Amino acid sequence: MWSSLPSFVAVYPETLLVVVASVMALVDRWITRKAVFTWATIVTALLALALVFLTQGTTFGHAYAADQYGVFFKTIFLLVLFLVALLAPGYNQLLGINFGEFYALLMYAVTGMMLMASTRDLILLYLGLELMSLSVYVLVGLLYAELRSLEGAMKYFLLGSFASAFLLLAMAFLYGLTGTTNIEAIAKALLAANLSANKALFLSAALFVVAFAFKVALVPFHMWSPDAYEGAPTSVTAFMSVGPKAAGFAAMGRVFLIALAAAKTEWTQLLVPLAVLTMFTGAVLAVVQTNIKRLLAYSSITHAGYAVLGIIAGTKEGMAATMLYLFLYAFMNIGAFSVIVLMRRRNFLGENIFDYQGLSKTHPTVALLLLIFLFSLTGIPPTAGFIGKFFVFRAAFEAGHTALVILAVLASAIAAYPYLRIVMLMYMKPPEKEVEISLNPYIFAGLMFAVTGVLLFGVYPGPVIDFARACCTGFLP
Amino acid sequence: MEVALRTAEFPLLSAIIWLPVIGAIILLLLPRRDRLIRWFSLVVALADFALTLPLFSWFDKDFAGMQFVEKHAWIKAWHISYFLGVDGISVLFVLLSALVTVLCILISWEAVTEKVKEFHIALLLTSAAMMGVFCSLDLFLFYLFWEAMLIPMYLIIGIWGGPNRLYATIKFFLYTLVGSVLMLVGIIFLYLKAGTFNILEIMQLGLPYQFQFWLFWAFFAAFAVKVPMWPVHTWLPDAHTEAPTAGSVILAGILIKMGAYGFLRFSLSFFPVAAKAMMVPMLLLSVIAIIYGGIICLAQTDLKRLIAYSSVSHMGFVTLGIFSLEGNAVEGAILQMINHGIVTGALFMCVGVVYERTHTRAIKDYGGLATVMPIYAAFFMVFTLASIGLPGTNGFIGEFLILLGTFASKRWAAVLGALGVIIGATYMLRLYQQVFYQEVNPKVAGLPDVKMREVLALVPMLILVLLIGCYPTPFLGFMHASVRALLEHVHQAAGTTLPISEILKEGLHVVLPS
Amino acid sequence: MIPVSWYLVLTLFLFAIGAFGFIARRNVIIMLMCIEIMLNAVNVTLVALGRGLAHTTAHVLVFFIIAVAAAEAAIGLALVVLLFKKTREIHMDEFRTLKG
Amino acid sequence: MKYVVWIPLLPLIAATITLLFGRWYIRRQAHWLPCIAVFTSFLISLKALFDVIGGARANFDLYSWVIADTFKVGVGFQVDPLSVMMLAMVTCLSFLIHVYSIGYMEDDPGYYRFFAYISLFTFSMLMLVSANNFLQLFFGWEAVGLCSYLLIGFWYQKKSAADAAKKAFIVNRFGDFGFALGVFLVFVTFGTIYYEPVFARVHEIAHATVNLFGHDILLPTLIAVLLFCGAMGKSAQFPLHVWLPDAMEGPTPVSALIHAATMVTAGVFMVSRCHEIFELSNVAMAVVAAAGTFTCFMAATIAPTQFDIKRVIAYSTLSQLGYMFMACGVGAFAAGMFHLFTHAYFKALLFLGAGSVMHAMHHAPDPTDMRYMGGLKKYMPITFITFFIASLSISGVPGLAGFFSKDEILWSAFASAYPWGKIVWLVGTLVAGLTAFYSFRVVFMTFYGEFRGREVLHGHEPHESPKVMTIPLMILAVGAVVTGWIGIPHVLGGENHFAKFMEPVLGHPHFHLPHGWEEKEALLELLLMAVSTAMGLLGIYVAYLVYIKRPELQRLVPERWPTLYRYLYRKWYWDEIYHALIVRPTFFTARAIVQGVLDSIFIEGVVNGVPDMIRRGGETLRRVQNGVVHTYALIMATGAAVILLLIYLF
Amino acid sequence: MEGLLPKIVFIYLAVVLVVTSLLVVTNRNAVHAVLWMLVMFLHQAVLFITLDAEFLAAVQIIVYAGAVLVLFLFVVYMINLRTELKIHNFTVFWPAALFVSVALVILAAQALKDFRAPQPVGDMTPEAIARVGHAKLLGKALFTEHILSFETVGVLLLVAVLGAVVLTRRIRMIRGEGL
Repeated sequence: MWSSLPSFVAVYPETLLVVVASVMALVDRWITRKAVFTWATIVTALLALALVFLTQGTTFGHAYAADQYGVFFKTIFLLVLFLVALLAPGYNQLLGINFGEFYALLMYAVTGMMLMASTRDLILLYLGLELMSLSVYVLVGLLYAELRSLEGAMKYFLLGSFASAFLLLAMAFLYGLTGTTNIEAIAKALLAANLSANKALFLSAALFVVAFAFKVALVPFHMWSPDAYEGAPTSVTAFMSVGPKAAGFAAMGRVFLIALAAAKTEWTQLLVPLAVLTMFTGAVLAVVQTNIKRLLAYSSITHAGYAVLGIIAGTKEGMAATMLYLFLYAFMNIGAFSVIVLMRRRNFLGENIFDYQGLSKTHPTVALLLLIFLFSLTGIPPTAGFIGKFFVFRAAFEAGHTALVILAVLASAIAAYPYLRIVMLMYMKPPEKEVEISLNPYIFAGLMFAVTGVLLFGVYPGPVIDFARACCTGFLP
Repeated sequence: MEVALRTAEFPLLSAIIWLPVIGAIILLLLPRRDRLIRWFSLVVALADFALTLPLFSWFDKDFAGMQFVEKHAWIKAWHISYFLGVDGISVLFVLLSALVTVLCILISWEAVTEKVKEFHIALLLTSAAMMGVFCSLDLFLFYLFWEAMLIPMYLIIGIWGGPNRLYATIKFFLYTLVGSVLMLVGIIFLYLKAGTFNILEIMQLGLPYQFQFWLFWAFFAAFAVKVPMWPVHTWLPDAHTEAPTAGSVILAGILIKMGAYGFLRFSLSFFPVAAKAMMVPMLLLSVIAIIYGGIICLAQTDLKRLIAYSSVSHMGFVTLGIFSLEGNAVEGAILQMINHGIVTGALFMCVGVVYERTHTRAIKDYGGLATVMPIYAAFFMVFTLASIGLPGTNGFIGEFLILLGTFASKRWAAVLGALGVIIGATYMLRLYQQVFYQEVNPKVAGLPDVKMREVLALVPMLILVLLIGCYPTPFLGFMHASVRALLEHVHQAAGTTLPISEILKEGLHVVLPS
Repeated sequence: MIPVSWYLVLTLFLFAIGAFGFIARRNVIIMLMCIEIMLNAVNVTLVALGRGLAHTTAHVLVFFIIAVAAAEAAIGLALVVLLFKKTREIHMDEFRTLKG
Repeated sequence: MKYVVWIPLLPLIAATITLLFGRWYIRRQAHWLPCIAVFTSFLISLKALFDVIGGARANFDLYSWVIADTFKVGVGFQVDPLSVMMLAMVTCLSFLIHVYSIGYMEDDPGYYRFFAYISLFTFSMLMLVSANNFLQLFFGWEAVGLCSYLLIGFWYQKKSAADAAKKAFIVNRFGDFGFALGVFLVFVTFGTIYYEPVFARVHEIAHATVNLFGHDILLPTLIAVLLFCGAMGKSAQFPLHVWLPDAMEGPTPVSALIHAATMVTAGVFMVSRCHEIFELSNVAMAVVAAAGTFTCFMAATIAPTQFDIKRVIAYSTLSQLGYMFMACGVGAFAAGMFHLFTHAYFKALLFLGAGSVMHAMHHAPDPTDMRYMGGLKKYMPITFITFFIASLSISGVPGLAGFFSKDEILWSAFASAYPWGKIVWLVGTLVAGLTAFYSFRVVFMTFYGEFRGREVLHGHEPHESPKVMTIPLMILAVGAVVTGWIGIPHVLGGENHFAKFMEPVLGHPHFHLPHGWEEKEALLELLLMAVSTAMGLLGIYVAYLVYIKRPELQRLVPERWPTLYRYLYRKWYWDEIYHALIVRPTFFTARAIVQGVLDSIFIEGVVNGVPDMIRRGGETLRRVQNGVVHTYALIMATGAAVILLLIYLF
Repeated sequence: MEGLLPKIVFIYLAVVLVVTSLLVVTNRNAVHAVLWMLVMFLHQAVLFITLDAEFLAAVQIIVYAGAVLVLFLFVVYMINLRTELKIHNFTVFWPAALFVSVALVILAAQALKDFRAPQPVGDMTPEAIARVGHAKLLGKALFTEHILSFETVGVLLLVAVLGAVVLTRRIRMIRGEGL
């Protein structure tokens, strides 16, 4: 029993975000210069990042620890926030999305994710997840003038709540078995009570698998994601294709690798078929898409399939691989979405892949950037995508999942086709219609930042690999 | 096999690899003035070629190990280093790559008129990646270059290619990607076993046979597609047919050599026991490629397609030589790779010359060209003869050594392989007759003969054809020490081979979750 | 004392009924209510477990679940109203513009 | 004796210069350089010949050609009686034909090309005969094949010429296939392919066997038969003889030089060169004898039915080559070489004579058709006389070159220790008669009787050829008479210098006379000589009877035995048989099976089928994503249920 | 006898909960469904009381019955679809849904046979509740151990408010949106 309040140092970054978000939401009506919000978000993201590193190692009671594991994920989230803040202004301006609310909701969502990444308590994990989810539901529906935005939000909301119920059930059973919601304590209790062969524990693990599989969009719990991605404003799609997914993986790492370490064989066996299904379904479905947002949605499903390989490996290397994968994925995926954002005009969606036909002729720079992002998504060296894939495959292989890796590489070959198709349209077909693109400095900076990341980490990933591994060292034995 | 190293004082190989990349970056910044761009890339390519010349003269032919070695730590976390070096097996390919790049720029001078800047950037990047493949002594670095080359090549075929290029590029890309990713699995496995990507260290690993067996096939997937071996050859005719001339020349000249080079550098030295055990299937596939590729040539009606299928047949000779595991044959195979690069590259250049004038590749649209374009016909004749393997041309030396060596190791393979020589003469002469002899086809009447620029690109090839044909000793001289060391390594490798059924059972055991 | 398993079975039944309703009912408001049923099912278990363990955490969680459920209901109903205003339709299976 | 290097080198230089600059700079003067080069080569060859007669020998490498792992071979020269004889003969004939061509090719647009090619050919042939290893032999072997290809297809605008060139090359490739394998086997057996060490150690493998398809085969047999495959191709022996008649599409000097005098005899030369290997194997010798005998007979039956003057001579060449192989097949290699030597002159003469006739007839649509000739002797006396001499020589009329060489072959065959000697003799004697018959058939149809070609010549009169053509004819005519005199057998009081000269290289045949005749060897030889001479004279008489005296007899065979006649006229249907058995099936396989089924349906089916499957799978899965949120929920719940089920499965 | 009464009470409550929830799920009329749900919540509150969780029972009634259900009712009335009564209110694949739900129950129940609760770990014994009071115990836990979660819930509710405001605020619809 505590006699005094714990130190709040550990949650300074989150506090900062919440405060700035709330202020933004409040003053939205009175500030007409929208750039202020963008700048505020960028500065906040950078400040929060600095705080994340400064508060590293601090704890907040038993519930929360700003450990290295969390630091890495928070870096990803803030990176995502930074990139999305850069890509959003033009698009939001064009479609009349309120900057203040938009950025506020983004920051709330990021707060939720950060809580998920650093939590040591299932309750806080649930609340962080809900905070993130609720913010994202609203973000998806922000473009309520468009039916598809609302429809996407509604579907995402319904299915998300449905999945939350499974998560709660899983947590309830786990709590019932161990008498605690603290993640480390659960692990200890499971070992102490020798529950590693208990069917009820497996049930709980299975329900966790269902819930997290929904969050990171593993097949067959992925079905919300193409619809939500397509319906959402593209700036939000960019955000939710990386952020919540990474948060889901962060939570997965905490729950599966720490809390449920005793049932590792079981949840591994549950995740393996999901991973295989995910990689192939995502790849196969991406092949037949003509809407680029939807295509990237399926692509992100496939990528989740790869990322989960690191969790399946269940080792320090595996977790580091997943983390690195997500980090690199942020650069390339948001980069790709930035280009899609550029295509949008008031009366022109610019989402059909045929809209990209001949882009290399009309806008060579943009086409080249998209080319690089797409090849990175394909996993062709010397781009970051290859490094990520390599690390993940390596970790899974090391953990003995040979067949899984072979299937993964085959899936990656199938998955290459949709990206190639877009490149093909951009570079090998003549332009059919005039496509107008107005680069604003923000998005240009974002694109440059992303492409630099993709290429730099493609040829010199050493430091970031070391970082990811170091972040896992304290996390896993 | 302990591989000796000889470190370079000057980072020559790095300079060779990165000069085109720097050139490409500068090109990116240059204004879109076609003449400027062409001249600039030509200068870069020539400079790069000039840089490779010291390799030729400074190379110590008696030294079996790696020379011009550079090694720097790169990704420490995975023990990856930036590790370059060449030996007698790879040095000639670096030279050839540089030469081919120069020639490709020359032959594209007028053929490529759209997106000139992009074209030359892609060309230079391809060239850099190819040379990187041949110089890498780190498996990761190797794979990086190996895959990186796909992107510019994909663009070269897809943007500047023929009418059906989209299908061809996708096929090319996916085919090679499927092969490569399987190799990636193998590479990861090797890394986990060896704890390093250092090729020279992995060579000494001495894995048990069941591992070697599986890894052999994983690497085989990548190399066989690249070579291409039967039955994974069908991307090649499509890619060749649709590629612009420069693309075809690079494909034929260098790209498909990378597969055979991979067999030599990796399959043989990493998995010697498996290579020995898989010798017969490999020889069989090679023989099938030779004969199948030859026979199918007889049915072709498209100039480029015919030459492409002939590549399948010729590369069958190369793999035949490699997997005969006999010194003469392996040297012959390496020489034959160079030869095929020169000859088939030159043939594609020649086809490009008329294609630029007529925009048709159908054989029936030609006829009597010897009357119309006699100089061109003479060039084509020499390359045809080299392709047939007439003594005095380079093709003969390679094929002869391959068949001779193969005969010493597996007679039936040499006998069947030699049948390919007959078929080769049949389809090439048939082609030559239909295109150059007989009455002048009105469609080609009055075509201008080759221009100076085209002659300039073809003459080096012609000289090489005759030089290697009449005096191959300096070229073969590069290889003796390295090939001998390699084959000693292969033949000394110990390991009990298991029956396939046993291997499969064990493999399933490993792969399936318990 | 009533065994914990009784509560667990009750929970399962309620949860399954909620899940069935969620999948089977077309009316989006009913679907939302079904989610509430599912959450309440979990609450039953948690309270029972909390009593068995004599532990406050379970009760805290239940308290939070109720709060979150309220927040979810607010967002969900807001979306329902918006959708209805736009389309005069509350049957979720009629919304099929996003598919494939 | 390093100077022999210049013998092949000079023609090569001439050829290269002519080829490079002929088109623009040399043009009509293209003949000078090759002629001078070949003539100089001829002089050097003569010097070499006299040096060798004086006892000099040489065997040296010019430079290392190929050095691979264990395989080392150079470009080298072996100067011994055999090669020096060939050098002298080739340069001599080549020079004469060069000169002849100045006239014959006068107005051809490809003038420079022609001289470059035959010069190149001369180089190749000289490399072939002077080689000191198998690889260089093979180089020459293929190079002459190339020149033959280029020259047969010299008038490439004509489809028939292009076809014939291609056919020659490809048929030869079949032979080379065997030859190359033979060389491989030599290398694998001996570890080297230089003649000297190979032939020195050849007796070590006399009894070695090699297992082939479950049968033990004598190693020398295998080597010899494989090498002989090459000879069959190059020397147009059955079954690879089909290319030679078609090769007549080339200019006539080419036929004379390549397809009569030199290149086609390379097979005989090679067999003689390797006689150490052949002699170790009775089977191989039998194969050689059988191929020679059969070809000899077959060609002799076809020749009388043909009307194309060049074709008749081509078949005659086939037949004479058969004689040479008959000699080799009974171990009389020197006799074979002797016939090769004499044949070169009279056959070249026959061709050049025919060329001269064609030159006269060149306004006719088909200047080779004998049915439009006749009575030409009064228009072109020199041609007539030289042609007549050559025909006498080939018919074996005593005193002329052909008589001596042919009789030596027949005698060697009859006296041979090999059991098939008698059959060879019998066929040889029979064919001697046929040879005389068809040779004089040509003479009578061409030069005697009335001129039948006025309507096709459209008023042009046939005329004698210019001096530049007739002088070579006259020189060759001398050769057709006197070359035999260097090999006059002992029974006729000669010394047989030729055989003696060759003996160090070729040895001498083993005789095994019939029982009871051992003492009366000379008598027997004379008797046989008489028989063959009688056959020859009989042939001439029959020809005279049929083509001068009683022309109606010409229709006898076609009307009495039309099937037989057609069979012979269509050259035993070999072309048709090959077409049906090899060419058509190959192309059918290529188009229909390999291209049509295997590649496009089978392999491409898989290649395109997998992506199609993926696409179709995608389209199907796509329908599951139907936009209805309940479906999604149901699938989620089902997934959850399946996952719960998995708990029990594991 | 002492053990029997709570069991009877539990069985009653359980039956009512299941029946009312089934009625919610199956009822054609949304208003009726909401009302049945109210009944269900009330019974659940009673269940909470039997489990010594008085404060939660109060929250259940105040928040759920009092606020959330009213909100639902409000929306139902606002929408007020008459046609609702005439058309299908189940999706076509409801049998599949039923099957899956039953399967879930069976499978989970099988697994839960293994369920073993640990020994009591906390201090929230019935005696403590009786002595200190449920609300106070809960409050103490909330404001000490779970303070961060509590704060998070606060933010979450803020987001909910903000979200609801953002979504329902009427702003100019963009013209020409046929998209």
